[in-house]
Amino acid sequence: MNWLQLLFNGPPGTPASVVWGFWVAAILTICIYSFLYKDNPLYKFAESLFVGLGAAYWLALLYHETLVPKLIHPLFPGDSGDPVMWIRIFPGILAIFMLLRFFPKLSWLSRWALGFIVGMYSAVNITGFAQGDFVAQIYATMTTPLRSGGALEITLNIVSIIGVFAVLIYFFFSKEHKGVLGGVAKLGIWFLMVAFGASFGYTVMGRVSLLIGRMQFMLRDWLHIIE
Amino acid sequence: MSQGFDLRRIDRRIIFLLVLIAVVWPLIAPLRLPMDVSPPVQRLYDRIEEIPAGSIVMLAGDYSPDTMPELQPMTETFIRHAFRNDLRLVVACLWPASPPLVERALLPLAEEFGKVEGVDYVNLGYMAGGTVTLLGMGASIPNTFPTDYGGTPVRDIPLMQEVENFDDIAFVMEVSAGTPGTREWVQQVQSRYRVSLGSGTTAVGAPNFYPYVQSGQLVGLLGGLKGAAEYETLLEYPGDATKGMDAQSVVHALIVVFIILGNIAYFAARRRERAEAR
Amino acid sequence: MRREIPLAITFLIGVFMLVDFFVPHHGVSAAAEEMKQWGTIVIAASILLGVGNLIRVHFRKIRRKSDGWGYSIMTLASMAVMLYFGGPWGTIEEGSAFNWMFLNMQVPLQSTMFSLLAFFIASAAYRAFRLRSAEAGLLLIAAIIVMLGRVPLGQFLTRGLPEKATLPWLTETIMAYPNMAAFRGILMGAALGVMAMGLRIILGIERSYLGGEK
Amino acid sequence: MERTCVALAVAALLTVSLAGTAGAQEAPVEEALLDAAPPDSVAPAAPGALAARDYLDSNDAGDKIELDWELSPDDGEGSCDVVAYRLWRSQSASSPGELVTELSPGQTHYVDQNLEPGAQYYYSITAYDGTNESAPIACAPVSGRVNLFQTTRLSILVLMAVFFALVLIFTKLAERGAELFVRRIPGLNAIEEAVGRATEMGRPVLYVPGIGEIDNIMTIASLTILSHVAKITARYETPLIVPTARAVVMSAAEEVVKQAYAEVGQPDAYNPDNIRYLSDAQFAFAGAVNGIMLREKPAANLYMGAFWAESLLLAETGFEAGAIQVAGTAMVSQLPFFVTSCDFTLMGEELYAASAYLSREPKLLGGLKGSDWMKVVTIALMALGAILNFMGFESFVNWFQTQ
Repeated sequence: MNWLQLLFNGPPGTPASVVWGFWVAAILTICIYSFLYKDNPLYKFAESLFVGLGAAYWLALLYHETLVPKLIHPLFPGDSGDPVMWIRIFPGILAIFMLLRFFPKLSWLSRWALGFIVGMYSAVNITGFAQGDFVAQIYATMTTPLRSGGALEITLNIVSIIGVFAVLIYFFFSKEHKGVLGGVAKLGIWFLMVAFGASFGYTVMGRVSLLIGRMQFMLRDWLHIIE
Repeated sequence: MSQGFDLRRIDRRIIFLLVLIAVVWPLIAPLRLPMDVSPPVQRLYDRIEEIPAGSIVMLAGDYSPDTMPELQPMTETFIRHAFRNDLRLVVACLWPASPPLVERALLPLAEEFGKVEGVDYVNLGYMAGGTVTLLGMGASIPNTFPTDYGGTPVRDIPLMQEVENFDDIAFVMEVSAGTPGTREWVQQVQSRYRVSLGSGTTAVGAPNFYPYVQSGQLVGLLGGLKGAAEYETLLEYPGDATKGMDAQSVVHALIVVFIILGNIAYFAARRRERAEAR
Repeated sequence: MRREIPLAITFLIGVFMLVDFFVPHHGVSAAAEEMKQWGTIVIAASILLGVGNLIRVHFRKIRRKSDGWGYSIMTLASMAVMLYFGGPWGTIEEGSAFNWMFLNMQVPLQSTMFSLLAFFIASAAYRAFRLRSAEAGLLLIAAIIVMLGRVPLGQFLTRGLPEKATLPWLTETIMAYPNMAAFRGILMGAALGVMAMGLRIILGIERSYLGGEK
Repeated sequence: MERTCVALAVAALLTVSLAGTAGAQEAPVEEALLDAAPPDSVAPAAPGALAARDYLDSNDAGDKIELDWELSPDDGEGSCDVVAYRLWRSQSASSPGELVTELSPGQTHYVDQNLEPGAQYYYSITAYDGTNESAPIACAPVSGRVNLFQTTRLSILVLMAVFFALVLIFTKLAERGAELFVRRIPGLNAIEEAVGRATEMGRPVLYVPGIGEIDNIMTIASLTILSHVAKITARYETPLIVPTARAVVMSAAEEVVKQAYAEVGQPDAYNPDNIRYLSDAQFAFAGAVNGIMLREKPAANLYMGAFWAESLLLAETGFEAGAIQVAGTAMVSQLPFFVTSCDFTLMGEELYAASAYLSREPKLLGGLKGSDWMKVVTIALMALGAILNFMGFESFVNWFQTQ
């Protein structure tokens, strides 16, 4: 009796929109889980809803959070008292060029905008990877502590330096993997396999966590079975 | 081949049902297994504890609803940690779905700790651009995020008067589900602008980031729901992550059993086939 | 000219951003900062392009009445409703109808979709993950240690043992040493790959991103 | 105690930020402040020594000055008198100049930005309790130097230059037709064996090019390998089924397969119905491919390209159906599932190497060879650095520190 009260009205003081929200969410959740039995129209319905809502959400956020503050407001400040940022005309033109992709006759202009962002991202990726993933990792490997800490820790540190070398050699393609090189490459595979095992375990953990999260919603927020 | 009961021919749906039971049962009847804390989580916690009260820290929310069960507890616990230690908080997101998710954790906690929007915290919302946005923030956060999530110009926000770029940010907590995420923050912000960076990631991503932990590029790392639960333990405020740990344990055990049983069935069948072939 | 100008833009902006990384002079950094703000705007336009494409695909499906076109109507209709609440005239903040749809429809749909994987992974664990070689064996053993050691169960199973024999310690050791080493190697190799690709794009050697000649 | 201290600081900051903008609001806030802290006429003790220096060790545009000071004895645990530190900046030694900022108690560090490079500044700091200000603590004048190069990033520039030179040299060599040796990737043999088995059994080959877009480099590498596979199946006259998740990838795959069939002189054996677009949606795609596996019973399943979570759905069904499976991807999170459920897996860079090996395209070969030799340079540097560091010679190692 009390439980039915909870199910349809929520705990005292809960606004109706929240309770309704839980119901809608729960029904959609069940629609998706119906896929586990087999592919069916309920699942397809939920999936198509998901695609549409996701696209609309993204559009709205882009407009309110990026285009208005960065482009529309600077060019058309209205009576806010801000000066017009004329320089933003250029990215405005590039943005329009980008959208010309939809018009076959003018779609070649979209390459200008594409050239701009591809050039920028390429350069930014070069410096970012060079500093954060390349030189910083070289430095970190060189400075792996080999003098402080206990014997076990030092051994493990030496093992990890060797591991880095072995993995790099495994991905070396300019010589046949024979003899010493082959041996080191083999060692590289072992390191990779242990890492993939760790990755496997963590991925299982992640997927299971998502299910737990959904069940916490269903059992607590919707059904009020658990605290 | 056809003789007797073949373990390999179990209907998948029976496996699905077993998984469901393994999740639901410990949620209803908790086992309360003990919780240890791993070094990367401990280091993250310790680093945040060192930050003097009043400092400005940043929470970067880069995730979407699909990984919410893992990452929302991290967001909640970090905000709680920051407010408890009287740190002021700036939220910035590179993923469109993040601002409302962070807001959901932020508003109740602000009320609980009596924090004032615009003075103690601000949610700058979402900005497109990924890596380039990060570099823009390195030059100027107000220019990169001209308004907050609600549309208020940042120059009207008292807290933002003290924030020009990462030089004014004592610590960044990056909650990351993918790209752009932890990797981009390390490459573009931590490396380039000397920022103290910690990260909470999905379990799927966590093993990739251990090199950054060893090199000190990340001061600490929360990996998946377990990382979140350890963080909750350190803060002595058990939440959803801690409550999920029993279910997590049972399902992991179930999957280990599946792997072992599956392999036994496989090798038994192979031996049988070989015997038949002979 | 239709290819030369974009290639020139790519080259100039690429070189300029590289210079910005190494040269701290104000003249460079001020211009570079404005460029970065432009980058966010143009990227936003490219996302618009993607969403526009999606709309076009579904319209086409409906027009041609191809397989499952009814679902395409559903997609476009739900998009229209959500945009009605969250468009330029609407509001997206906490408490709005847009926000309600996000929290109660999009959040459960997306998070449930990916939680299906928990079931699939369990089924694959039973039916497909095999010790088919020494390497796969090493992988599965490491996986089992980590799966047990990363949850409270692992601590419970090995309680009372010396610290360095417990599953949590073993797990953290695997993560912090062999796992770290392998991922560092992968990281460095991948970094070289990305850098070589970036170089080819900036120099115009790689131009497949511009699409076919039209 | 600490809580109230910060609350006071916030109230004080509020006064400052509201002052000037809204005169009418000044009074109530001021009153609130008075309620909380009875007025006193005793100024807090001054902060300790202030130090100012050019930011980033002379490695920036010269427009930032970094300041550090010691807390006032009245800050925090003391009598809780300090509600803010006030930082002053002037162009002359005689006047305190303008207020730069107010900082909360507990802070000992600030970076002053957007200054004029090269100009000389005099800084001073005071402790402030809401009404009274301590005596200022000043420091020696300081100026920021303009720099044209970030010297801490020299190591990045040098290593980048070496690497780029290697890549460009090898690319040029490849263009000129030089024999650049790339070892044969074992995975390629596995692919050929799998196709051979399918032919023997008279069953089709299934080739899934991933669900990445056409601009994904894994998809591009996959199409090169697809061309190779198509040539073998064309020779053996074995059906080749290619399901795709992206319309553009489908048309690219059609081109690739058609051309491969033409190249080995079997243009008529090409069957366009076997190159299929199934669905953009991840799980729907996986479901449809699984349907193909169960209905058309391919004897060899090849998964090459960018895969996400659908990887395990595909590999599981393929394993169940008893097909030989060969996978290749650089998606690290999916590799474990392929390794445990496929007969052979091309891991990470092996996928790209296989595509360079097969296509002999100069730009791919140049990148591959350049990376290879850069790895050798890197290993040598790391080994040398680790040894020198162990022996206590740190200057070599420190050159690689970029911060």
